[in-house]
Amino acid sequence: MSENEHFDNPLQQYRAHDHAHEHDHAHNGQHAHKQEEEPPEDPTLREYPLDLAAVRQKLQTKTGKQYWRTIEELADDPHFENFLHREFPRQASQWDDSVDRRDFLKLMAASLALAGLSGCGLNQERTNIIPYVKQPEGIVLGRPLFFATVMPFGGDALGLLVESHEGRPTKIEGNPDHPSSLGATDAFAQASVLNLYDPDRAQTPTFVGEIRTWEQFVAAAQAMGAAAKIDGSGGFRILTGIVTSPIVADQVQALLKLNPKAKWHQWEPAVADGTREGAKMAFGRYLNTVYHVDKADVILSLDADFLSNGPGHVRYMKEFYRRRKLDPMADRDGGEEMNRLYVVEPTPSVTGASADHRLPLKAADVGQFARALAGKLGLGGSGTISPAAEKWLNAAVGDLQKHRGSSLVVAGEHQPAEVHALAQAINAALGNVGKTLNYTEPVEANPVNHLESLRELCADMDAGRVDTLVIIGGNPVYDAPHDFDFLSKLKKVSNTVRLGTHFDETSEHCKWNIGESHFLEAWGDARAFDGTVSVIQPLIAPLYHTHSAYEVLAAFGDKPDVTGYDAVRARLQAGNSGADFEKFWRKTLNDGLVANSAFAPLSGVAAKFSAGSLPELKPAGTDELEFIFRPDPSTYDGRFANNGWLQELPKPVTKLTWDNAALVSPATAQKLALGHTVAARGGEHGQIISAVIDIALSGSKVTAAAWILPGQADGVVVLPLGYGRQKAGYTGTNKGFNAYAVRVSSALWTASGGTITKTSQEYPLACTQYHFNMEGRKILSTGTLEEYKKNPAFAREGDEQPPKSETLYKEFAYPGYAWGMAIDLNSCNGCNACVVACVAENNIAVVGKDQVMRGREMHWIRIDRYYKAETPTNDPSTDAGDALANPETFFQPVPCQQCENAPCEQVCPVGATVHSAEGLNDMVYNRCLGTRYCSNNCPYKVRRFNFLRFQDWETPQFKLQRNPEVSVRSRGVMEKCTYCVQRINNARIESEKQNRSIIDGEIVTACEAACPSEAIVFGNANDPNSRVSKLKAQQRNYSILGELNTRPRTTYLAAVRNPNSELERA
Amino acid sequence: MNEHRSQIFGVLGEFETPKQLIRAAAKTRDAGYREINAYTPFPVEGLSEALGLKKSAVPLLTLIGGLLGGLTGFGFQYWSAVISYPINVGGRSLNSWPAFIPVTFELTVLGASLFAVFGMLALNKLPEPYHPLFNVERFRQHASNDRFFLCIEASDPKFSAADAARFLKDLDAQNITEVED
Amino acid sequence: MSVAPPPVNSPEIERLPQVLKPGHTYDSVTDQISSIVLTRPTSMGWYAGFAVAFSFVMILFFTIAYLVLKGVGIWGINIPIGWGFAIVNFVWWIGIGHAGTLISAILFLLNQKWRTSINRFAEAMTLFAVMCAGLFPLLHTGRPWFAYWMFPYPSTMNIWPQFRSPLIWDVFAVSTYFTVSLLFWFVGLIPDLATLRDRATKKPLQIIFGMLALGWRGSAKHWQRYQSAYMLLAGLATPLVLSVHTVVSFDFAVAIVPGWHTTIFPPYFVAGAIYSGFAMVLTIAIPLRKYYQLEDFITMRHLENMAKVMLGTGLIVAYGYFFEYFMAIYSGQRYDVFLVQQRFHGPYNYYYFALILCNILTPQLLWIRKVRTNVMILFLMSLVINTGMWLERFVIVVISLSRDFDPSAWGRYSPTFWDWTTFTGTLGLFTMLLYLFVRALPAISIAEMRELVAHSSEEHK
Amino acid sequence: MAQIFHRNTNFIARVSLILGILLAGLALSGLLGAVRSPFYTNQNITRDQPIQFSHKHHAGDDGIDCRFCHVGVETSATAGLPPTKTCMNCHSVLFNSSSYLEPVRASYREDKSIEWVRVHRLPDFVYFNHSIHVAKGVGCSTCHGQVNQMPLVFQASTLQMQWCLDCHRNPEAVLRPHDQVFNMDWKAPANQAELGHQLAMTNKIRTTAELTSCSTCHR
Repeated sequence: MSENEHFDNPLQQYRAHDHAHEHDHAHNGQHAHKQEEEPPEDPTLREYPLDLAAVRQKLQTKTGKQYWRTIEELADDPHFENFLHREFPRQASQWDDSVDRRDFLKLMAASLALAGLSGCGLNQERTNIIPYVKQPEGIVLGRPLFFATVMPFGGDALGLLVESHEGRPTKIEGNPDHPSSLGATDAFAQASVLNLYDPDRAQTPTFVGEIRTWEQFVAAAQAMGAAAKIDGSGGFRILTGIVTSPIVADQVQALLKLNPKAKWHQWEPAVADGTREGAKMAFGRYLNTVYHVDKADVILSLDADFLSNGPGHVRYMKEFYRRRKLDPMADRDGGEEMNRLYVVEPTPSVTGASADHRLPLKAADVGQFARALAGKLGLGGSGTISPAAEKWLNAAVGDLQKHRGSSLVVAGEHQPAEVHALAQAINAALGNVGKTLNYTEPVEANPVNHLESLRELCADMDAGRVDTLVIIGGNPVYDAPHDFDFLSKLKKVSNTVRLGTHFDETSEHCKWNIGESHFLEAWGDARAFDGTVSVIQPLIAPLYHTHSAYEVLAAFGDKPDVTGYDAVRARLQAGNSGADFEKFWRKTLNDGLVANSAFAPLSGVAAKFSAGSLPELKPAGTDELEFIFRPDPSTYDGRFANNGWLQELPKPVTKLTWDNAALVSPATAQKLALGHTVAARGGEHGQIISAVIDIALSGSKVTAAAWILPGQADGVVVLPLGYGRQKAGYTGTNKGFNAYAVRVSSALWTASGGTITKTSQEYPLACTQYHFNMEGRKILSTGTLEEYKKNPAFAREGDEQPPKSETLYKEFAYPGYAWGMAIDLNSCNGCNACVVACVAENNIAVVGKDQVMRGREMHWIRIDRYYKAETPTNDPSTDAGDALANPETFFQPVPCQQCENAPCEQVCPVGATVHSAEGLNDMVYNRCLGTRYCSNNCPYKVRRFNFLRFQDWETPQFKLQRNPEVSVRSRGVMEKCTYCVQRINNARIESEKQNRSIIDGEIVTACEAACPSEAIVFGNANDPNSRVSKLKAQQRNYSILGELNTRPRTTYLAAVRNPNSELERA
Repeated sequence: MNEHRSQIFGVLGEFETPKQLIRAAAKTRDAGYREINAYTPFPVEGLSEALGLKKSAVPLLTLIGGLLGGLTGFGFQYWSAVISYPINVGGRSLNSWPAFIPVTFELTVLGASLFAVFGMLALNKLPEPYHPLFNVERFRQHASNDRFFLCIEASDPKFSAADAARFLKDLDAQNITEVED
Repeated sequence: MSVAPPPVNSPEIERLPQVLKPGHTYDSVTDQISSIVLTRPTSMGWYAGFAVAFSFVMILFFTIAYLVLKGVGIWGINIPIGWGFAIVNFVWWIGIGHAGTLISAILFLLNQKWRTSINRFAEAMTLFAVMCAGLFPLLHTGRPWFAYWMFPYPSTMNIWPQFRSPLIWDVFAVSTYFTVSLLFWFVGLIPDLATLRDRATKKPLQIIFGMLALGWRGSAKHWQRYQSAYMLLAGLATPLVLSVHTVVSFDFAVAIVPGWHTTIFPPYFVAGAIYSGFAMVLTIAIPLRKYYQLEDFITMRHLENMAKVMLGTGLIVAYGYFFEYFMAIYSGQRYDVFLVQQRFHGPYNYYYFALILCNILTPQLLWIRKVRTNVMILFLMSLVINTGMWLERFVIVVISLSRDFDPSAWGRYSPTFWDWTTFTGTLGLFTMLLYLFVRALPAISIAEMRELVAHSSEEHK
Repeated sequence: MAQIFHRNTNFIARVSLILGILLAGLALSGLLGAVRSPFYTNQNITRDQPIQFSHKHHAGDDGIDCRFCHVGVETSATAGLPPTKTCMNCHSVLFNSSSYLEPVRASYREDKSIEWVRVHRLPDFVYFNHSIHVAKGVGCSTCHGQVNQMPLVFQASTLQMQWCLDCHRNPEAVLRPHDQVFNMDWKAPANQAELGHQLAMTNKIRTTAELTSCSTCHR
């Protein structure tokens, strides 16, 4: 991205001054461009946004054509066309009168409203250009603006820089200044921009299904509030998820002050109480734990997927993998020893895949393991574990003790409280506190035991003690423990108010429904995992009549007309009295966080509990099945069910899309006679037919597809949450099975006593990579640290890449830039952030389950998952399963390799794919004839073909999201990774205008930008000092299938594991 | 034959076997007739010699056509890949001549064949749907089936209808006819 | 009608069945063959057969319409298997298209008399097969309406076709092949058209045939040039035939895909082409001679010779299969070894076994004279071999693509309803054109038949 | 008349044969010509604009610099069309009662955009960037023609790919000194050859290979 003007406030872009882009020459890459200027005084922010009736109507009638960059000049409505090609010149500065947001909204309104009208796209046809009447400043067409904001998620808030084209947020990047992001993002954050444009969103307040205005709601809310106050019986209840937002918390407290008996309940289905209660158990109070993964030499994870899940995981991932870059040059912390990770877990996780030693144990046995560990460290207590595990444990303990103060034990959030308590105790015993982890005040505004909180609410509702229930977000009807029978109890409440993104299972049974604004639409604030406060600043006025949690809560209070914007400012003002507030405010918005608002680490927090004191725990039965619930990697707790990007995203380990499945280990599968058959259509790259099983658990039943997962602990059945939605929207409804149906309060995360019966039915699953066997080919190169130290070039062993001289033809020279990419397999854990980032940046189409099953998904970068296991077969349901009981797992991101001797180019009959002078393997969509010969001839199979019209050219919302810098491919055209050539070109143009060459790091591809582990590095291979050249210079560097002499520009650094020699010998 | 005839094209005689025809043709030529031609339902070996026809020019044309096709073929490929729009295709050098051979070959064959066929037609002055000989009933019925005709044409210097007819009679040709023009 | 030449039967060809049944005169030959076109009434059977073929053509048109409307996604193709039925059928049809020109050209050069009675419809078959084949490269593209980009024309984009691509070679090879075959066929037809012109009784027919005959009147001067042109065409067509399937095989051989990238393809593709071509000639000749009582002209001798050719080419093909396997093993090239093993053990092995059965085992029966001379068996065998050759192309295209370099990208292909309609549709098109041909033009070269009559009468003297 | 065909058929047959071939050739070249003609490229066609704005008057007679209205041209991909307010800068004072300018005032008054008719249009898959061309010394008039002579603007060039390539293959022919870029009347000097060459040096114009790479314009 060549320029990122970084404004305090998007709505203020109109008042930006000319130096807006004099500045952007200076900076490069990710770095936000700070800008000092007049304080924004935006009266309009307080105004109710202009009526979007027209827009809404248009949005509801999804007619119209694709208008963004299309290959063929497809018919577009001329007017609309011009809203896109609309020019946004800078205004001469003497004309400085405040422009209110109306213009902006009108632009939005008009562009949406006009989307549908049809026109003809003939060359002759007359089209119009529609300039502004009064020009909002700051916007320059074709120059994206970047704004800092945060995405609140669970007990965390991820710092973001959001790219905006003419007022449309199109792409999300990480905010380098923000502690939770450090510039990276995860798949959810990348995909969240699509939620904004989700056409199925709740769009207006309704009362028992009838459209109401916000004013009418406010009136009603006031009445309810007043009534509750008068009544005073405490019948007024608020149900939220985890709240880290200070203003929301304050608002709730304010309401509670008004109605002292009223209660605030919290329920977050996918975040366990274990963490909270564990802290309480250990310290007698709720505390927040912050890890310093980069400081830890040895890490033991007790079923903790801390690299891909839970607060701070993006940061932890960065910190963790910075300790696994084997090259001092690449290692920011200067060549420390590589860290070592031990993982004990019931089911393979992203974290487990990176482990140097991994031990599959039933979830319940993890508790035993923790106790045994504590015992070994002399903290008292003991656990019963298998001899094998014992040996494993001894090795781990030895290692931990060797690294007192530089080790770290992390308990999984789905483990019960005592495991967390034990972990705290163990860390204390190992002297890690204050070194590899700290304790701070809780990030949650009001930490409570969510299960108990919900239980209480349900009881009260049942007893008729609740007359007004305000449900903020969440989706309890869908995700509450099913023994609570939330629905029937909800029906007993007379006044129900719901704020929700969609009209979902819960909304259906609430009287008042308010559409919830996306975090890119409304003002707010949130705390990050370490307590850092950030302002959620909107980039766009709400597309529909939606509102934020704060606004809805405020409606019940005494100041219903105080907007989120005021509240946030007011709170910050209170926080920093005096000083130059406006300056502070601007800086806050600009940096995307309130300077040093992170909680100070608490000192002298000692675990006051002894492992011995824990009640005895009987080991889990060996042959009885254990069912565990986990948030799904794609839909999380179900909130992302309607997000096409995530639905089609192959889950990191299983590579399943569009469905969840009950995961079982190969051995268990054999016991239950479950198997896979590879379908004739699509086959290994698309469609696997799996057995359907009936699960009877906790007095309830659910039918699910079974999936055999190598590396899973025997006897464990994983039931991923977040699927089987009944009212999620067009994309998400009726996908997969609903694990909540068998989830009860007594066994929220780990359940036993269930049975599985195989049914006669079969179910086709869309799996993008079923073949995990490398067939002994030189595709992914791995080794151990010892091997690496002995022979750093082990990756090139037996590399038959012929010397450049061996050719009839003379080599082409690349005198200028030579773009290249290096991917460090040692840092990739398959988290998928890059895949979604690529989808968002390059307008990649979602094709749907049926097409994925035919092997036609469109992702430009795929992450291959291989098992390092000597198995002759590729079928986990056979005896080879033994080899697959606990295989080493490796991930390999594969984008277009940009071969210098590209096999694809030579066979294209029309020259639609040829080389650029900078060595890019150009794909010229508008020249492509669609013979698919190039794809056949591509050894890496990274090319993707538009077999049908995959792009959604009707839904106007999706048009708004698309990146105007990238052509939207039409049917019948081949496409593939271009190294984000649009970013390259923009950077080049900027540099050329200044007669300078492009600075290393000035161009960051979408995948590289998103990657939390810095596994992907792009740059100019001709510049010996560029990061990519340095990586390529490493001896671990090799190219896939080098012997084919395709000379890929994308090369890989071999994965190196750091196993414990003691366990090795064992 | 009826009156008010225009001038005639020639005198036509008819034979039953190729052998007879060849013999007759040879004799006629020896007799000094030059503008003579024979008509047979299939190519008859030795006939052209008997008629003293000179070698056909078709092979030469074919050669020219072939060369033309081949040269343009390669020339164009070279021009388009090296001169008109030089671009790096998969690291192959601009003039990847080995890859240009197949098309060159095909175009050679194409050129040659077109020249051969259309050359043949042109030299034969075809198409020629109308011809005086078609005025002769028996010619129409048998020339393309089972009879072999010899025609002494009026354009011959020593031609005279009566003599020609008589001459043919001596060669025991049947159904001797004067062919109206 | 006066004295006919004495009936023919030369001693030296006594042993073999003749290429022309004795007792024929110029007139009888002319009469019997031309009558099919001119005098004989069109039979119910013809109409019935035509109707069936036509309905399949309609299916083809519907499929094409739907295809252009929706895109190639209606077929079973995917990534990695980007080519499916379309290319399989293309190669298959092209292969069939080889017999015609080959028979006319090579056998003509070798002066094989038995060619005369089969070359005409063999050539016609070639043309129709190439038409069917030509459809596929066009239809299988994602955006067929831009297919003209494959031809070098001065575009406003200043871009030219990419001549390193075998697909461009295909375009030139196939179009050249079609043009030359057409010329060859038409030149051969001219004298017969003249005959039809002269024998036709209805004015419109006279005019049509007259125009097509270009005023041919059998002038000796014309015959001289005609023969040299025909001879040259034959000489040109021969290498052309070989080149065409060589080029088609380059589509695969030039690519790097394991199972494609092999030097043995050109020769054994050509052999295979002739193999399937002759099979198809038999498939057509046998019913034809039966139906129109052409046993006099298409004698047992013809059928047997063709059977021998099939046996020969069949053995070459078998050799090809063996060597493909051997080379892979011998080279030790990991991917090729794996690929050839896949043919036996992979998900598509039953296709491969069927292929071996049809193309290698069954034809061995042809060693037996009884089989060679049994019309029914020959007919069935021709069908088996056609199927086998189709399977061969399927094995080459699909198996290779489904198991190439990167195991993570391995996939599978299975044809959809629309794959089948496209294929059967072209079968219909082919048959329909044949029906029209036998009805409208002499299926056997009359002029050359007369030559045979003359010839044998010479021998008799 | 016993013969099927009349004498003349010979002549007719041959002539029609030759004519057929000729016509086919003619039709083809006609087609190729048509796509290069204004009929297809929309060259030299003036459009009816809501206000008959005269560049001749403003840019020519009044000598207003292009950038006064087209402010994006040096910084952005698109040159930019001025907002109504830019017109009003002057016309709130000048001719502020001329009925001719009523649409402008109306637009400003009613806050409704003036809908100009587009004159220059590139296909959507072409990513043209004004700023870089201007920065490298390609003058406005090189592509847009002498707008200062146009009462109503029309498209001066074909805007076809081959036209783009002409320059990208040989930029020296059109390069100007920076101070001349916005000069509408600039004529290539006699020594354009070496001037262009020397400018290409100083402005670091990229090689032809780079300028004619596909991804330079297509993404």
